[in-house]
Amino acid sequence: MPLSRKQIAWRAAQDLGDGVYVNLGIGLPTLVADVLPENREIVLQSENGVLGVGPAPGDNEIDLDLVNAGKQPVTLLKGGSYVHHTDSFLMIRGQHLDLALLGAFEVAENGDLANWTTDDPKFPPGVGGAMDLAAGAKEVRVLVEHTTRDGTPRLRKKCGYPLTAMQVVKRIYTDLAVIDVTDDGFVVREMVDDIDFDALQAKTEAKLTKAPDLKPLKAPAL
Amino acid sequence: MPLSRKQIAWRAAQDLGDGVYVNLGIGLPTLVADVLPENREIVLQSENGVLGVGPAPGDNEIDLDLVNAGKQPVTLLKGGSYVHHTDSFLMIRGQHLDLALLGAFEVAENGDLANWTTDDPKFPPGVGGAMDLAAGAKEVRVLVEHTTRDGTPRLRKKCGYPLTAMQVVKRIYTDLAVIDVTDDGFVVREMVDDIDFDALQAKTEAKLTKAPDLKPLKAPAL
Amino acid sequence: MIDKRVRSLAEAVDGIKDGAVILAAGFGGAGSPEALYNALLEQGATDLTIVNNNAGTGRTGLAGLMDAGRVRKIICSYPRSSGSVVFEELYRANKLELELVPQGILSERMRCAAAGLGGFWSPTGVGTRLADGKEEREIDGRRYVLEKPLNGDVALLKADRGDRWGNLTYNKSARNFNPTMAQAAALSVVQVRQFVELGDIDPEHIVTPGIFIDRMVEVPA
Amino acid sequence: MIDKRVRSLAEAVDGIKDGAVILAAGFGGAGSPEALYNALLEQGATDLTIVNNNAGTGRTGLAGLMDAGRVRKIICSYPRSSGSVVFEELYRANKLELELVPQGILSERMRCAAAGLGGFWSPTGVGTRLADGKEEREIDGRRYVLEKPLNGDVALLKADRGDRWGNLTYNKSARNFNPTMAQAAALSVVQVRQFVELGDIDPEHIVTPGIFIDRMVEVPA
Repeated sequence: MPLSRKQIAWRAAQDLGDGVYVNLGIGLPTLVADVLPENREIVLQSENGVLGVGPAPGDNEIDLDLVNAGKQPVTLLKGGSYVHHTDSFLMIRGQHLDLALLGAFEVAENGDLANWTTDDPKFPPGVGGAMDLAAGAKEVRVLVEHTTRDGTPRLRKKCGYPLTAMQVVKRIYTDLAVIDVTDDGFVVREMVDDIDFDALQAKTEAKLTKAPDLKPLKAPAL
Repeated sequence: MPLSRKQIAWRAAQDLGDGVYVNLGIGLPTLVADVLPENREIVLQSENGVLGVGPAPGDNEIDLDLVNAGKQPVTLLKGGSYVHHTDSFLMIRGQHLDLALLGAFEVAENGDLANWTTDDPKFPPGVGGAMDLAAGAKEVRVLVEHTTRDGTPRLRKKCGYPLTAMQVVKRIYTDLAVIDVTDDGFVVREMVDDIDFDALQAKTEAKLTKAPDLKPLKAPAL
Repeated sequence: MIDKRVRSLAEAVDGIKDGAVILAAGFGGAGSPEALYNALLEQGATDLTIVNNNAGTGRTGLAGLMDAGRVRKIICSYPRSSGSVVFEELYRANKLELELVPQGILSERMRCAAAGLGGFWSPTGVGTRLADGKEEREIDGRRYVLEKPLNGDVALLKADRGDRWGNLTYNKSARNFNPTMAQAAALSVVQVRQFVELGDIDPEHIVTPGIFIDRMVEVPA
Repeated sequence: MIDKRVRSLAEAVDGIKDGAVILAAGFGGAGSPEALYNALLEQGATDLTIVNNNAGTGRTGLAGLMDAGRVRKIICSYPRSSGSVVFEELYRANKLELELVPQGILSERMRCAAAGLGGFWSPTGVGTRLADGKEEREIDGRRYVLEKPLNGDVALLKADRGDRWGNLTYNKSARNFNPTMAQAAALSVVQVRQFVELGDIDPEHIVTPGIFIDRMVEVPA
């Protein structure tokens, strides 16, 4: 069975080592905060100047001066700190974050990322911190559903939507697979049980390669 | 009688209005701190990240972590603050200081300033914050003896020593005169009583113009 | 004596001219000087350029200025958000110019102006539509685009505590754009939750030194 | 668990390689990590490039490294000061390369590296000998020279208090180059006067967040 959005987040979270500094993009990546592995200190950065974002506050603890990039109330972990925007983006652009976990509309087999606009004529585009994060973190990984609702592949030969950054994505977590972006294109590391490789390929525009040690992609019920 | 060094500093200090932010260069300008007008709040900035430098500490108050640009122990005024070097030079370079009072080897009639090296072959040059201050303060004024000890003019048609910055000096306080640097060159605003204008000109390489309201340059015994 | 405190919001925004570039602090509601935005509406300046991360929500504050036709141009990273109805109306009616800037570059361009620099080479946005028309160069094997300083005529800011010299502290993530905007404007105006005596803020804890502030007005939370 | 504390000075400077670029904090004695400099001498790395505002005084600390022939090059703003005897000897004997950088540009170039930028246009030094060989351009009627990022392999730092995440505070003007150098090096090592428990430093008062720090050693004053 395909992973739920929360399970995709869970799978991405498993790869976060103790002590890593991570920025979670808006949308699917935000769910990672709720499924962090226990017994590891993982420092979440929020682009608006919060380092060490903690869990959502209880109703009595809400402080509207303490929000995340999505403007939702958060808390601060012991050991966390506040910086101003310019310093926050110094962290982001200067490769001080070990990892940015981002959402995407499309990822190309060369690692190109498109996640900021679909050129919807009804709405002006917004970019936020997406381009800074994509260009600046030590490593970029993407959490995304393998296809759109109507089945169009999101893992492409080339991105159709406007790019956020070129050749930055190193790993993709989808509801069907964990895929690395290598010099030889997409390499499937893990795959859910109830789909075969050809079926996965059929849902992917770019060519997939099977990793020699291909593993099942499993997640607990969440 | 020519002004003493302390009197030159006193004269420069008289022009500091209430509430100005000022950086004092090393050497003669440093003396300004000791002769500030009373009843004005003048905020001295030190390039090493001290805003609101206070008087020298008493013997029991010395903290070697609180020093000025010359690495002498200082104190901090109430209302003062500490910033790191990069922010300190943001203040300096970004025209946030109303005034830099600097020493000089030479000043040219177009405002060029030479105050960092005499190309002494015995010693490697140092520049410190001189170029940042000269290029970055809202206004640069110079405190300098009118001639060298052997009588060579320091107010020149063109600087002979390597430049610190081009066309930045607006006013010069010497032991003999207060001189503005204008589009028409040096204009004498004040002059000590016991020298006549021709004698002052003889001690100056560039042409001097007499201000219409030329005044006597006087300072109290200090 | 240095005393940057003023007694009213009207005095705080006095003299802001038509055509001014306003650095408008805040990230959502956090650190957003709503009282100053509303006072600026009262004051009447028009043809404004607003620099903010977003483009206002609801019909007050920044959105109120826009709704009253006072804003010619918005420079921001993310105009559309839940409640950005005024922006969307004006944008569709072609009554508002939009300059879209990546969030970190927005902040860095203001810092660049504050630091007296002429521009910087940035890796953000290289190869994307937002780099169109920007000078590009390769430095040590990496591609960069040239970004220009962005300075304001006025910064409108919100802080937590402030003393008469203009020294400021902020509350949590309400810090956001405030310290950099304070440095990047010719006139920096701040609404503070609480005036305190000079010396009450430990010099080690001052986030914005008073040199960057021109006027302060107390607006209790 | 994040714990950047190490137990000895030897551990703090372990692995620093020959040829490393060392960002050496301090302005005179203030904020200068003398214990780390002396530990680096013990450790033995050589062919070093030292970035500091000055060029050492006396025969210990940075001057000790220079005196022992470990330093190939100094990048600083003001090499000569009272007591810079070792520097002067080596310089005259042509045994030390000197790169002279205006003080604010020294700091800004490190910040530039820390911020992931490719360079910046600076008004400092335009038309002077220190701009020789630098690319120049006029922007909006003012002349600027291109300055490049300056990053370090290692930063050696001194702070006042530090917790196990590496969050730091400084004492008065001992702050100086420390926060920027911490950001600009691949490995940032700090001697702190006092280790404190996580949470003991108010998050509003942290000057250097732990993300910029790799190793900390306690060296009581």
